[in-house]
Amino acid sequence: MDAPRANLPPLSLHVPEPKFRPGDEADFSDVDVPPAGSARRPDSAEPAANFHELAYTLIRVLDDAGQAVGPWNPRLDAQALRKMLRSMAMVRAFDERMFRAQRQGKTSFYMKSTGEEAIAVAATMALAADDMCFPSYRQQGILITRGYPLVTMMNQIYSNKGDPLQGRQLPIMYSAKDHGFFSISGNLATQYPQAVGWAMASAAKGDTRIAATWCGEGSTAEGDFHSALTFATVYRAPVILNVVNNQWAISSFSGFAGAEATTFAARAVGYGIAGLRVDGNDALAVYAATQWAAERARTNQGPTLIEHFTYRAEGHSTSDDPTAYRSAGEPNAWPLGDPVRRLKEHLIALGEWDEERHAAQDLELAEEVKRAQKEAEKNGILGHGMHQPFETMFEGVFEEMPWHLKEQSEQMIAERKAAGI
Amino acid sequence: MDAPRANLPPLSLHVPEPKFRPGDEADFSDVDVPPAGSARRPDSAEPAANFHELAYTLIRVLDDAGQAVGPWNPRLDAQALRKMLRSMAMVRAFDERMFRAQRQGKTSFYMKSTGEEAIAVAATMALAADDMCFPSYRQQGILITRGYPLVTMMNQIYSNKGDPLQGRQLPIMYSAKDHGFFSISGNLATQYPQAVGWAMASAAKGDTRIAATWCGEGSTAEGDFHSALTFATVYRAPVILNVVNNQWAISSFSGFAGAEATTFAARAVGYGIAGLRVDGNDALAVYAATQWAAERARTNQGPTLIEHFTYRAEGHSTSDDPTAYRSAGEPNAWPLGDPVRRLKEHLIALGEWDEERHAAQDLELAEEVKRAQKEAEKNGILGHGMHQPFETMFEGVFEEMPWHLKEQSEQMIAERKAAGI
Amino acid sequence: MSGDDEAGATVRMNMIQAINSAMDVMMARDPDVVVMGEDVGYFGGVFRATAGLQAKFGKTRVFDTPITEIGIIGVAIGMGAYGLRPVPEIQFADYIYPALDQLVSEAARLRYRSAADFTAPITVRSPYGGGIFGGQTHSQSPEGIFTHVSGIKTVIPSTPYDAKGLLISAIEDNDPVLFLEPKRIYNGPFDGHYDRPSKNWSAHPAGEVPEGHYRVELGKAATVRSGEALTILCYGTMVHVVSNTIEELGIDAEIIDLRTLVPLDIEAIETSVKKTGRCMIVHEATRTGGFGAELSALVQERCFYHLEAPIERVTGFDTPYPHSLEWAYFPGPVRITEALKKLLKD
Amino acid sequence: MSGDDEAGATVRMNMIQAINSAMDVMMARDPDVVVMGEDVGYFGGVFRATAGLQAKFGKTRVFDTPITEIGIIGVAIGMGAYGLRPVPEIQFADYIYPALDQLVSEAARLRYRSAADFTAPITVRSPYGGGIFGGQTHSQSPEGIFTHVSGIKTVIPSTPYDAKGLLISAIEDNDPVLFLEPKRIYNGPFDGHYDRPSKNWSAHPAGEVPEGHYRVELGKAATVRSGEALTILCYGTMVHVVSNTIEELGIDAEIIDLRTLVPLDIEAIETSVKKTGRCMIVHEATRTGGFGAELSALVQERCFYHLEAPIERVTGFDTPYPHSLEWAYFPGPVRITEALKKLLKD
Ligand SMILES: Cc1ncc(C[n+]2csc(CCOP(=O)(O)OP(=O)(O)O)c2C)c(N)n1
Ligand SMILES: Cc1ncc(C[n+]2csc(CCOP(=O)(O)OP(=O)(O)O)c2C)c(N)n1
Ligand SMILES: [Mg+2]
Ligand SMILES: [Mg+2]
Repeated sequence: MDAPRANLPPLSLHVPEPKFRPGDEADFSDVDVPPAGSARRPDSAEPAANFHELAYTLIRVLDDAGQAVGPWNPRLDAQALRKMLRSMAMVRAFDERMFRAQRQGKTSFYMKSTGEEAIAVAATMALAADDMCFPSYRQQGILITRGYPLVTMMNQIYSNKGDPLQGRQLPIMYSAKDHGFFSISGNLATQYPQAVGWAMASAAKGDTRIAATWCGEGSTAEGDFHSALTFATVYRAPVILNVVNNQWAISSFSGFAGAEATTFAARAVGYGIAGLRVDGNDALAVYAATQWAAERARTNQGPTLIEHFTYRAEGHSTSDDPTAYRSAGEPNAWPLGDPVRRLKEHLIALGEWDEERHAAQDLELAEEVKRAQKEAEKNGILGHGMHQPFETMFEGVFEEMPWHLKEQSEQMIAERKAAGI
Repeated sequence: MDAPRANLPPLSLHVPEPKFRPGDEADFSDVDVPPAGSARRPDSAEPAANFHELAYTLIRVLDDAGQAVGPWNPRLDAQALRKMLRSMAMVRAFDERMFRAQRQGKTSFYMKSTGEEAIAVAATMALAADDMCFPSYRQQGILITRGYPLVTMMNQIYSNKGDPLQGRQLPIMYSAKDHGFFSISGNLATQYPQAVGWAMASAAKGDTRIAATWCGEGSTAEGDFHSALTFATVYRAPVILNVVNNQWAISSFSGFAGAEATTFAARAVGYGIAGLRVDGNDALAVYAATQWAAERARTNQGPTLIEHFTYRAEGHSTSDDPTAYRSAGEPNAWPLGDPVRRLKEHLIALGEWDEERHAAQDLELAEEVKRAQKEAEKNGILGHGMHQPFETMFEGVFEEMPWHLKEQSEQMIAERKAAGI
Repeated sequence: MSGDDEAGATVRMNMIQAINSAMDVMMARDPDVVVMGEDVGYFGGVFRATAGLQAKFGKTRVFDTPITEIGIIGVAIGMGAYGLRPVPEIQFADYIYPALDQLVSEAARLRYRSAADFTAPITVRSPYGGGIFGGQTHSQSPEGIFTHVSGIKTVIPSTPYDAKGLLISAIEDNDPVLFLEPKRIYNGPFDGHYDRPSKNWSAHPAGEVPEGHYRVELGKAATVRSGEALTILCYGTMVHVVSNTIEELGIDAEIIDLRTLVPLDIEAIETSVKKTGRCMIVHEATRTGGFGAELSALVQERCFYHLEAPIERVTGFDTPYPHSLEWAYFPGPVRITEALKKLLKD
Repeated sequence: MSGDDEAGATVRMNMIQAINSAMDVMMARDPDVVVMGEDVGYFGGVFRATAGLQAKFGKTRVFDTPITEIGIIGVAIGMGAYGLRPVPEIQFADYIYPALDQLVSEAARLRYRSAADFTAPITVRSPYGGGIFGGQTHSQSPEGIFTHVSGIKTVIPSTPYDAKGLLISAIEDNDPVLFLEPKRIYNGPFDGHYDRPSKNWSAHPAGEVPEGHYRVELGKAATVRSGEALTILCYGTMVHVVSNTIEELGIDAEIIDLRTLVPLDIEAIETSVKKTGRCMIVHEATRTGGFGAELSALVQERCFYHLEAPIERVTGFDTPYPHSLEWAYFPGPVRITEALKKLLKD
């Protein structure tokens, strides 16, 4: 290496650093939170170039007093709001229980979506029941909102005899085509171009169904994200591209995905795609943005990217302890609050809900989850013998089993027999 | 597949289509060409968010009368301008000759850069001699500007005994570390993250050298492009990211890379990176933008993406016949003209050049190229026996040759001997 | 072989035309078949394999794509999940690597991980192999990477007839298929002598191709020549190089064209090697960890007591494909001849 | 093995600590060594392999990266071209596929295609293999894909001592090295009995590791146990599973821990198999086209006349890694025992 030229200042490498580390007091007062209702709502047919500013603000509907305000207010009736609240609370109850099940050794792995319940639940409510979702691992809210049986989810988590995926997948990597829920992959962001492809197919066929996909802000760095946005803009695919910016990717803060320089909604601007930045803890804002994007997609105006600004309130997964790398005070200091609480307060402000009913519902949901768990455990828990028959391991690699898998299957059975197990 | 819901209009797939196909008359009157001198020139230390508009305009210096105007005028002295012109004309002469050599069967492949000479030549002149370039296959102008021997380039093209790459690479896939020219890859866009990595290393070491990289607009769709921009923005890497938008990627027009929805410079906006859109046929604009970006990089302000708007005046390569897919009239109808002619006219307008000198220079350059070709052909042409010794095939896979390559090498020699060849 | 009423009259085709015809036939029969890839639309592909298809079937069924192999395969998987039957082209097999994650972690795993809730019935076509002075990045034979991956089939034709019949079977197959096309023999069977005039398919019996629909079953090898002296396992371009060399040397070899690598026709291999007692494997891909290694392992596991000499592998060397030394690299007649001498010496 | 004055005192380390120590030692010796990857910085890696390094060497030498494996490898190559010696981590080997093009078309080819004008002296670390209930995408063993690629070395340690010495050699090597870490044995040697209490490295002689600098040479296998009855070729976790099974069965096997797959220690293999006349190959990766196929092919090519029985492969099955049936999938004691019976039966 040559010595630096004396007449020029040396270069230096910028390595991002989050504001708070363990031991620091978390202070989010510099986070810019625009007032609810302040973002304009363009017509869903407007060209994306006309509303770049929506990629740099926060679309918010629920104000601090629990009122729904401004042009993005979806004006849902109380029944819909209560269903939304119930689904979100159910996600939380489910997460709590399954997290505990993992800690009790009943399965190998679990991932909560605490603090992010609005993003999956409200979006799902704004979609048609037959629109196809390509989620990441943190949108269990889609299944719950669409009424997928809790017991079946748990069977998958336990990899037991009742698991529709035959114990083949890591817990929470659900697949439920009849509920419009694509098979979750362990590899980040691969679902993004797949969602775009599904949407392109739907468009090519003159169908009316659209696709929606989700990935974390950390996952936006993958090449798949870029391919997806490129295909989406080129063919004006009827797809909603959700980026869940919960500010953490395991131990890496969002600065390592580029958050220091701009928003994630701004990525859309780079492709000429409609981009919205939404308060992800405001269920009504999530609903409204999704509804707008769905309308845009369904009228052949093409894709929308929605950044949901939120906060991962708990660890990345059961394998993670977030206090090792971030301030323990962050979850509470986080200014956009708890999505369940905010929606609850809105319903209360509307006179359509009260604390007692909420507490009763929480109890009821906990009971429902517990009942489902008992039911699921009848089918077995991981590693306790009540798994799928061994031969199933060789099925489904291909539609028809080729000779080499048949041989391997027979070999396995023979070997186990010979060994007396 | 379900039938489309009757109450919703059917979706349809948008598949881009270029404006002209063979037989059509090319008419570019709808291409927006802002007047030279109209784009503002921010301070190179200004935050990228302050000049988004520069990603959507065209930075132009040379006006229709051959005058250099506006804030981006780099005010080069006549000597520098003449060197620039000479290098560009040399690239063209070299391309002509080597294209013909391929047609004469002297090698397997060649790629011209006709119409794009300014992009490589002017940028190189704006860089320091020891800045590292990570080019695509259409920046032979870098080597020529930096004085790399024509004979050596030709030796590479002929894969002959004098080829520094020992006949291992496809023609034009040069490598010349001592001229700050990274080994060209056949795989598109892979050089993009590599350039960012080199720049990051330079920054980490407190060096003063920066990196520059080039790829075609078609190649921006690759995942590597996105990884590169993500790393570049995160670590504020001292790198210049050039996108050569020559509007064609083999037979695919730029709409298949996303040009219908926005510019390629706009990609920068999506990452919060400085983005400039430049008249790529205006050598002074290319120089000025590169100089600005280099200053930005050298003062730790981070990366700049420059879209060079140009036109691929000839076929993709010797394997391609563009009249099969685009209007034969396009190259002439193209409104930004010929970069060599435009720079020549500027020098003439300055009183620093004239048509006679230009014609004489063209002759002289053609002679120089011809002389170099004769020299190179002494070392052999492809497929005519004067190649590297056979054993060299096994060298350089690893620093030290492992046993299996030694065995294979010995085997080859023994087999050829046994066969009497 | 054909076994199909709809095969129709036969005409002369080269391999490109046969491949084109397979897509043409399938697009006409099945509205869910779509063709996509870099330059495959208006232009009809850099090797012209998709010529005329866009004009015939329209832009929503035959379209150019952005240059992102991740996207091409990822989008095809999504289309497959919707219910289409995409036939994406990767322009050169050397450019399949950017898409590897979508192929391996997604296409190949989707049926298994979702217990058949979703599948990826895609056929990835890609020209592969050397012999055209394409340099390191237009010459590779990556089949050995994919044959190691559970959940994807790998098919390699050696004649126009097989190319069409196999491609139709691949498109109709409900699993992802990698369909590698030996570009050196697109226009004619290559005998391995690069310095002799090239032949075209017009004189070859398998250049006679039905115009309509027929299948060549996946997973079935073809015995190109019956013989007693040894068994030669090969596929793609090498089938012709081997056949010609054997003919020139007058050796009574049994030549097996594998046609499908996964699933493999193990029965054909086993039967032949047990008969001949000797086995040679020929492929163009690099040697270490190539598909020849698997073939060698299988043969010795299954025919151990029948083998009279070590199994010989004749393969590309373990180097990148060197541009100027292409013909020294290529496992051609010289190398096959020497290997035969060794294998037959006692 | 060490042959180095700077090895210093030995201490007890598990494999993670040994790997951490290798990077620590190399970073202290060579200012050009940098460590990068997802979560490797402040947090020290999801397996803690890089714990403490950022605090010690600073953020410009140890840093977290965006989640793009293309970028991690591409950037590392660029840094290598500058003159650094990057040690990128891919969080799980299952996530190496997105980076395959940068590894295969770039890192592995750079020296060759540029005639050594540029090189890629990078060491890609990645935890691999199953046995931790990681499901299909945290359990794979992709070494067979890379051993087929010319220009990249593949190294797999089986003990803390070797892990450190090999990693140091890999970092010092001027070619790209894929360094696969058998995550199942990070904390202790696994005997293959998942239902017995797990052991740690404290009782194992190779858990005794010098604190300083020493090398274990790349390309050299280790004979874990000398024997006469047969030769067993293995690496990574399988070394311990095999050793334990052999001990339990009381078989006089010669066990060879390959340690480096490319370049392979062919001499050690050949000498051993010629002595024992029988050979078994054990790996966790899927069978078809796995590295075992290459080993089998090489052994039969070189030891044909010494072999008394067919070479046996004991490998992962040709399916994705099934979450709940992990222990039926894993090539553990049961399967090794049955294969031994077959191999030794006459
Ligand atoms: C291709 C790939 N690389 C790395 C990983 C390991 N990994 C799993 S989750 C994760 C973090 C993802 O963060 P983000 O996208 O922000 O989603 P979040 O967990 O916050 O919902 C990483 C690095 C992976 N699963 N796949
Ligand atoms: C990974 C990869 N995919 C595909 C190709 C084949 N290919 C070579 S050049 C080219 C077009 C590139 O167009 P563009 O980026 O616009 O550059 P230009 O040729 O116009 O300079 C294609 C598709 C390749 N070389 N590498
Ligand atoms: Mg996140
Ligand atoms: Mg182009």
